[in-house]
Amino acid sequence: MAEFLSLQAAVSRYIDDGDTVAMEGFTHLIPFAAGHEIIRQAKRDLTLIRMTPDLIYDQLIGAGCVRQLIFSWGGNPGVGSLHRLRDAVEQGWPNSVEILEHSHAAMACAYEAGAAGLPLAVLRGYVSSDLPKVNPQIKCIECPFTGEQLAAVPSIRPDVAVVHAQRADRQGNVLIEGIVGVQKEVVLAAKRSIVTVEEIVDDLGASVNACVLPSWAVTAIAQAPQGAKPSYALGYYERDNAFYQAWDEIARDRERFQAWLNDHVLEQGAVS
Amino acid sequence: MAEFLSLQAAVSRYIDDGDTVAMEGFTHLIPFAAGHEIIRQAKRDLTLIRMTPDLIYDQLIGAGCVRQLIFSWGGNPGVGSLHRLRDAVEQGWPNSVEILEHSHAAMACAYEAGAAGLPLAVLRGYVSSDLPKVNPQIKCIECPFTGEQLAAVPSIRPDVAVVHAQRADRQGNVLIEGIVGVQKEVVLAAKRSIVTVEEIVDDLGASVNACVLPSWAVTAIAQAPQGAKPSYALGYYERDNAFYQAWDEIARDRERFQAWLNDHVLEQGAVS
Amino acid sequence: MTLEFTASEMMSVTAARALTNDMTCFVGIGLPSEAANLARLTHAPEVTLIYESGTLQTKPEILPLSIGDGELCESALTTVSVPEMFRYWLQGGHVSVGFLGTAQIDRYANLNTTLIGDYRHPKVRLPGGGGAPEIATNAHEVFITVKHSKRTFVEAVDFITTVGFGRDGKARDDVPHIGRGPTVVITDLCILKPDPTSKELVVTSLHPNVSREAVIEATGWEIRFADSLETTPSPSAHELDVLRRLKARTQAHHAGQS
Amino acid sequence: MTLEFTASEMMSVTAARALTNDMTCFVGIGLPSEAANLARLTHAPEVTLIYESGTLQTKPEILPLSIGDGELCESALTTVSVPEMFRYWLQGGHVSVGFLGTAQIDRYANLNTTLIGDYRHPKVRLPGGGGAPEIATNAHEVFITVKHSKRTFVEAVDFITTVGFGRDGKARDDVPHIGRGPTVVITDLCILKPDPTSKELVVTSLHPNVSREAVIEATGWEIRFADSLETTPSPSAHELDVLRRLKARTQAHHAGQS
Repeated sequence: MAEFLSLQAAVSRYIDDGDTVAMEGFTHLIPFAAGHEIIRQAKRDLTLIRMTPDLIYDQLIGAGCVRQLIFSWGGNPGVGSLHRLRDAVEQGWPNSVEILEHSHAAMACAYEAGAAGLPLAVLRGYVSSDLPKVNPQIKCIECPFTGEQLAAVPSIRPDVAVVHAQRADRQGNVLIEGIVGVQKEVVLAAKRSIVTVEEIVDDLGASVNACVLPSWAVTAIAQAPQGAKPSYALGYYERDNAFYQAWDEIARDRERFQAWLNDHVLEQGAVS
Repeated sequence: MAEFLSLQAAVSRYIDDGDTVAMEGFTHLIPFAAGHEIIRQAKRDLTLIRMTPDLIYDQLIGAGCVRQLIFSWGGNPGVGSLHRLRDAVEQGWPNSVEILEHSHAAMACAYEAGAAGLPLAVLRGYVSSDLPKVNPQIKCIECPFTGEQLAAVPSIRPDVAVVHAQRADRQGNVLIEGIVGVQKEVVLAAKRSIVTVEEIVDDLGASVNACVLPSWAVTAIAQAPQGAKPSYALGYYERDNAFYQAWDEIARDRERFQAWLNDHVLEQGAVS
Repeated sequence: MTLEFTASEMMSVTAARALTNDMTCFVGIGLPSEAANLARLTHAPEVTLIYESGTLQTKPEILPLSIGDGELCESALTTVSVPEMFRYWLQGGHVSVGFLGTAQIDRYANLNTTLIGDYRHPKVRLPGGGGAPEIATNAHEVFITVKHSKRTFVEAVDFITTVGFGRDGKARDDVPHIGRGPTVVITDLCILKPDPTSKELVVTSLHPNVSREAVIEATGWEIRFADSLETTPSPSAHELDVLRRLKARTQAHHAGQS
Repeated sequence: MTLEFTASEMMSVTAARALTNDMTCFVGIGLPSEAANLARLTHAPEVTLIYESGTLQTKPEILPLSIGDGELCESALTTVSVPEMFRYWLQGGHVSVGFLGTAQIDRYANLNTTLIGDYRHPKVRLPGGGGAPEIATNAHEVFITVKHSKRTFVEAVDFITTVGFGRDGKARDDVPHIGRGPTVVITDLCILKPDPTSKELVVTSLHPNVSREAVIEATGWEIRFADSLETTPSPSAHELDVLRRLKARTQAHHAGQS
């Protein structure tokens, strides 16, 4: 059964230095509050997995939490580069970060396979792409029925999954609505999971085939209102597109980034 | 875009003798009306695929439409045997039917792989079972990352998928709610699809992550109110468990079965 | 005061007692479903029941006749697709107990629900594997409940639909990512468990008023009894009352319509 | 009367015209998204737009800044998980057109969105592949829209993130279950199409007031022109009006908050 904890306690108890951590949310429901708590607790040497690293990973990388990044699209959507990611990869600041790069289709399949308890995902992918030349994780298998060569990637089975959701009920069942991304998959694929939620309610109000994570499939739940900002939570608040645009300037400069990190993350308390 | 047709026209136009047809609905939403229309049109030499053959396939087999059956559980749920299936397999009446037998997990994965456009499904299955000894479709592959041996089965890509759903809107988008089974998968995996619906409405009333088949993913839609009886349609009518129990007696005897078929199928018109 | 109860009731109550609140149980239709819901309505109100139709954490008021009755869906936390059920929830490792029935079971707890006789020319054709082959290997452990008879308890099953411990008791040895397999078999006569080493099924508890001879008579191999053979506790009045009301509700419901 | 329009507007309008009502289009963010929604708001109101965030048949009133803005979900027929999107809808063969942008494109329509320079020591690190590698092979055909410049149109891309026709134009030959690949490239100067045999990109239409020299100047290889070179029709007043209002709505929306 899911444990209700403060975000501080959940991050402290379930994320260790050196862990492989997947914080997901495909544009929607990105777990920023949890990311900031990881920065405040100065976790180190993390291997981070995420299809779209986004600002949350730019911040974690700039704060020095990260050793390796597995991803498939690393930008500030609609704006430009992730400058902290580029600074780490290109200049080794604040530390060098190794990257392992996939396509979205392969990572989506790898999460699906992880949730399905399989060691590999099979897809019709990477045909004539150079990505397999630079990512040794990409192999191929032959279909025993047709002889077709198909791409194979290892499934994703992180130590910890971190996601944000709209709400949990008091038994610890979690509802995710709207763009559900790979959130169900990452929670089921991970050894442990932390779910932050906008609110805790008596009744989820879930429709019959809603995306619900049962309490027994979740490790810890922490209430973190507005915990996905500046991304958004359908039914609660909209995406702060202006902040995404402003981030470009903040992140371009190491000192400006550090000042922002101090003011907006390090000197803030945990949300709950 | 889906075409709105009468059930008679849809079956006539899209199901040919010799086709591989998958009529799905996991206990819920079993497309009986469509099955009866296939019987009335005297389709022959069909290869039928279905996880749980149920009464609908017992009727099609007894009516002589079927040459081969691919399935994973062939019984009258909670009641007993499918006597028409047994009579065909054991006595060759009215014609012999070849069976190809899987487990539910393998068939569910094979539908999933079919929808995903893959030639094979990979699962951790059939360990130490005798099923692979009698079903040459079951092979194995080696994971290139871990060396683990995993089961592989060919994906299911039928000529025609037939399913029943609660409703379609006037643009031909289809809503399926409740026990959704493998209905989305079979429609996406098939070359052509026929969807019967309880009603056609202005607005589907679908929740944000509902199981909706867009019009452009469906071939034909036919209105068939109560088209899933004696199975059920959530929100419309309940399962007629008494009929399932009564079927045992009807189907035990060839003559009694034929009389039932005459009275309840052959001498009835199409539903629409 | 002595309560009257049937051997079937004894079996259901004993099977129900095997489940606890912290289990996530993938429930087979028939006897397992009866036992699992009895557990939920008595000592294990928090036990999580999953049916292969996709219904997660379901709480039916009446026993489903089929694995996908509307009752299962309407009382579930949520309902997922069947591929998701088998891939994410079962194969993904989230099921602690698979609760199965069977037509035949053998000395090494292998199950046959495919046929009696030869595959190509069966004497009796049974429904087939359904969810059982992968429930038996992907659930952390397996409970089996089945009526005890010589036709059912055979030396070696005609066909291994669903593996217990294989023909030699070693089928799970060194297989990666496989569950522990059958840990208990509950019949209308007794409780059997696999020997820790040989994996042969051994009687560990006799139900009240059942003799060793009755079990020997109903078993198709030379059945062994545990050194410390126990007597299964009788059903309580509450258990019997809940079971009987559940079955009455169910029968009344399924007889309706048509 | 002559309408005034920018080269960017010319590009968006021309790209939009490539889409028709009967297409199911998997839309990349940025220029493709602008063109696809312009098509939907003008001549192709029934065109089906799909974004990789899982939104099926979406009809945003404003252009999304990211691939998963709330607007996409709220205006969609339904929203599926990202694995389902890539497995069932794209790989399953239900996408007729993949509409992509790029950072670099070469003579054989290969796309690079990974990096400029060497992989281990890049001069410029770009975002990476995202959905494009499999959109380009699993969609029935691919449209590309990108601004024309010598930096973008290179003889051979530094890195093939997403295959057009490979280094030699033959990458799709004899590959099973692969789409036709890029069938049109729309820039702010012209329209290019692959030569039916060699698969080399050839200019088939020049936008109004664009000279051959301007295209030659902006292309990093010796660009060929079709024998029957056309002139692209100018945007209509209606197209320009709809495009400008769409962009104004979008800008006003994204500037809000923070």
